[in-house]
Amino acid sequence: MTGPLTPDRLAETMKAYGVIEQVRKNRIRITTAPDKVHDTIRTVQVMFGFDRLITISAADNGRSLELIYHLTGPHRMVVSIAVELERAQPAMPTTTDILPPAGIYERQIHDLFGIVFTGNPHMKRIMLNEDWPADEYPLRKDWKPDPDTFYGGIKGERS
Amino acid sequence: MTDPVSGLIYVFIFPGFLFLFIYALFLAFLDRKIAARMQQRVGPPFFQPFADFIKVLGKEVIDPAGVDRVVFDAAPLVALAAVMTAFLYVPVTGNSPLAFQGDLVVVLYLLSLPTLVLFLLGWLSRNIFSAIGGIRAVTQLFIYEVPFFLALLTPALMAGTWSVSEIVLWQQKNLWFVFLQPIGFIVALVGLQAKLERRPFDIPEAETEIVAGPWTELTGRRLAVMDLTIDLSLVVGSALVAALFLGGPLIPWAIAPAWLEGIIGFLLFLIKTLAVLLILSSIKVATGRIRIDQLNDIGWKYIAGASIVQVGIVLVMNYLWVYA
Amino acid sequence: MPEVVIPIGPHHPALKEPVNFRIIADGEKIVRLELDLSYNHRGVEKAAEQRDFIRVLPLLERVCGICSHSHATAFAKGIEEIMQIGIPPRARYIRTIIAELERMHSHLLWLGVAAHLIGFDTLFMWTWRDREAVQDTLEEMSGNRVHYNINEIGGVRCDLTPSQVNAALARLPLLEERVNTYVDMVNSEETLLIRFRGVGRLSKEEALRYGTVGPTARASGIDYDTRKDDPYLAYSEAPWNVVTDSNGDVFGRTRVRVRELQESLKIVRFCLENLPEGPIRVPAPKNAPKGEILSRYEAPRGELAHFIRTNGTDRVERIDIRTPTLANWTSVAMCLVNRNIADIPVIVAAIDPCLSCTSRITLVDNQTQKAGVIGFDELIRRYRSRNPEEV
Amino acid sequence: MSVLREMFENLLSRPITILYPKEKVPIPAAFRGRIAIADDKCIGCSKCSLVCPAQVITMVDGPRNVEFRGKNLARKKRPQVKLYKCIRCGLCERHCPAGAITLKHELSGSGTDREVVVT
Repeated sequence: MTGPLTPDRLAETMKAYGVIEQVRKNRIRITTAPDKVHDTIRTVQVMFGFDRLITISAADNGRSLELIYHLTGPHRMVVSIAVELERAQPAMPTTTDILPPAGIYERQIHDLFGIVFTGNPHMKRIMLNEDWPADEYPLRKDWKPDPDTFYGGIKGERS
Repeated sequence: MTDPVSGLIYVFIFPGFLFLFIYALFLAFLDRKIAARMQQRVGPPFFQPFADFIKVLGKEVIDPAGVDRVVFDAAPLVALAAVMTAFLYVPVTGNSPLAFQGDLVVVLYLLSLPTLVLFLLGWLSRNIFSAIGGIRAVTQLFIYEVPFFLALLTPALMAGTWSVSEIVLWQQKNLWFVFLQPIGFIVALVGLQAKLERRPFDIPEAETEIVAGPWTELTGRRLAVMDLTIDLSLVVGSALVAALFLGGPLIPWAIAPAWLEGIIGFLLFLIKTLAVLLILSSIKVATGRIRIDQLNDIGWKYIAGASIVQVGIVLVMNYLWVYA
Repeated sequence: MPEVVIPIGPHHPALKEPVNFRIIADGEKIVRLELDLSYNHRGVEKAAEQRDFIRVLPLLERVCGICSHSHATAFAKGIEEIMQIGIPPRARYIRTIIAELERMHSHLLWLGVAAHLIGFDTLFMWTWRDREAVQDTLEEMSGNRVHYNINEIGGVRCDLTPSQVNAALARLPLLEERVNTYVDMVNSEETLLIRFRGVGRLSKEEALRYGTVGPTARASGIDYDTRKDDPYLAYSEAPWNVVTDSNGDVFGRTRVRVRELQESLKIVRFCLENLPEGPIRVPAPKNAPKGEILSRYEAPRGELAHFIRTNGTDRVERIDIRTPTLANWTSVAMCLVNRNIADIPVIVAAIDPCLSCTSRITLVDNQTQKAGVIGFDELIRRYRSRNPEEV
Repeated sequence: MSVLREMFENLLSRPITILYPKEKVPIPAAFRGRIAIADDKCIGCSKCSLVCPAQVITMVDGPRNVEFRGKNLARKKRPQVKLYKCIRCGLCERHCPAGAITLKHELSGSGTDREVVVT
């Protein structure tokens, strides 16, 4: 760790893990493959001291489902590790063992997007009420509230 | 008692139940008004406690499932009866005609009955919150009971008699006990605040933790009666402390017409109980609730210690007094 | 007493908003707990995808009652960055003033509620009386005490007239004096100390590991404050410093919040006194170009992260709101174990939970006592076994 | 116990709470209250109904000619607001070019029929 961390020094070492792009003054975005996410986060945590997970955001861009891990550290830089999963069978190894708060976000993303996180200790339903149909994931683009089902007490009329 | 009519009036009308009922509601109003004004709020109108009592009396009585209705109705009445009879022995306009040797112990016993009733109610209502509240009520009872009794018995020790009226007579001749036993006075006030389960010690009905403790399942007339009991015991408690430490309703020099002395005695009684109430209200406003284990440490270390020290001092003074 | 399950249920006097705890207690000690949220989940993120940029701001303001300006500003500043339009300095100052006024009214509200939870109603009445001065200022500036709706893409909806500025400045001295009394009251008042000190202690490593944010983290010595780390609006120009504390317990969090009140007062005074002249809005285009941004904002409860993705239309393709309370829930669960029941409200209130924010996306604590699912200590054992050098 | 000193000061001073029906709280200038539509200024451009987040403004036909910035227009439609569904956010007032729709200082009151309409 020679001297303060600079974006290009981080970009340099992380080149091995995937496509790098400089989003803003202090932000790096790395796009990697699903199986490499775990050790990308590991190296970033250990080598560059990114000790805090800001959030895991999930998005559905029509073609595939995307997951972005945002981490920050005492040097105030933000690294976003993005990964793309195909729509049919979205699955990801869990990161709860290295990021305890990740257990929270993964379960919420699982409820809303249906991305399965293999290895998460307890994949209990958290967000949607108990009688929510199991295979419906509301935040996917192709999900529309169909009028006659009952969503937790409210008829699914179109907003 | 000379003739039955004045006895009946004494028990039921003047310094008896009717006066106690009105004065209790007035003190409850005053307590809430002082607390409100200290927090820069307007506070309730003077008839608010009476209106609450009538309203709650009229509310529907809900029996929780599987609860023994008879005992659930009877328990609050037992507490009410206990506190009312305790008031008969406290001197209001001069010595109470019913006084007898040892009525101080009777009053103290009757005053601690409501807490036991609260525990019974908590346990009876089969609700987890009231069970915990009941246990906390009894735990608190054990913590403050010993120092409270000690603090109230030291005046009896010094006055050499076990009757409240005779203690008041003794104070008429010599100094008030508040000057002779200041520590006892403070411990008595703290104990009274704990007995009435008021702010720093309202652990049993801590509404932000266990909903309302033993009071959770009380509805309708049961709640009205229990609330009235707590207001009554506020009057009885402050009257007792006023009698034992502030000299009660008697003035040192006698005045010719007997009825004038009675009136002045009654005014003195009012003033002294209001003074005690002011102290209790300001304690209530100035503090927040402490936890049951903290009460345990404070209770046994400081309050019990203080009352034992006070007893020691009184013994020494008695010894010197006798041989001086 | 055998192990007893106490439902501190969705409707409970200690909780301002619906959250459900199933506490497994042995006597007064809490052995395990199961926490379940999402009782007022309203699908704000799905609804936000169907509204254009003008109509989405009032919706985002209603994500949370107390930090409404935070959500609107975080979204607006994210979209403005994607559109690459710079808002005029006057608009930046007005947004900062409203943001800091909201932080003050949120912290004063919290101080009152925390005092009420331990039964100290006097402080509750006094703090909420002084909060009225902040609320009146906000109502004069924006027309409403809660949902100010002052933000727009490209600037601010209405201007601050000189009379409003002077009225606000006139209220500051009394507020400063009152806040100073609260600072020494929090440090010296025995009734607060006895119930707050040593309760729910979080060490610096634990706070970092559980991902706590805002005053909860700063009370354990972590100096993360998005206003300093990633300056936005007028925070780089105003003279203020990050407030941290070393105690880490509820007492530390109270001190941090009360001293943050003093900092906010300094910022508001600075912004009011040198409010730059000039326009308050810049005409914003109807559609936003394709792009994505992680817009970070320091809400009263902690760091708020809006992940916004746009696809060239006038609507947002995806908005992922991670609220500060969500990040703090893990630390609450970890602090509650083997504490007293009497401490539940205090510890829960210490992170100043804002459930309507969180319920939009929720969390359940990761220790459930159902059969087959590992309990809390087992989780920690597995965590330690996997990376010995970490812990 | 600094609390004691302040408590007894308060005990003797006037309470700060305002008894609402007798004393009224002053309403600030920017207060957003009941919605009001000035029919003479409205040019029927339906910008308000497009902008309304709660979508409670519907355009009903109301032919009238209106004088706007020196020109004389014959407008065809005018706005109609469901009073009890309006969230009083002030966006219509902000986006109306003719300043026809404004939020007054009175409160919108309450009622049972949610479809009550203000024209």
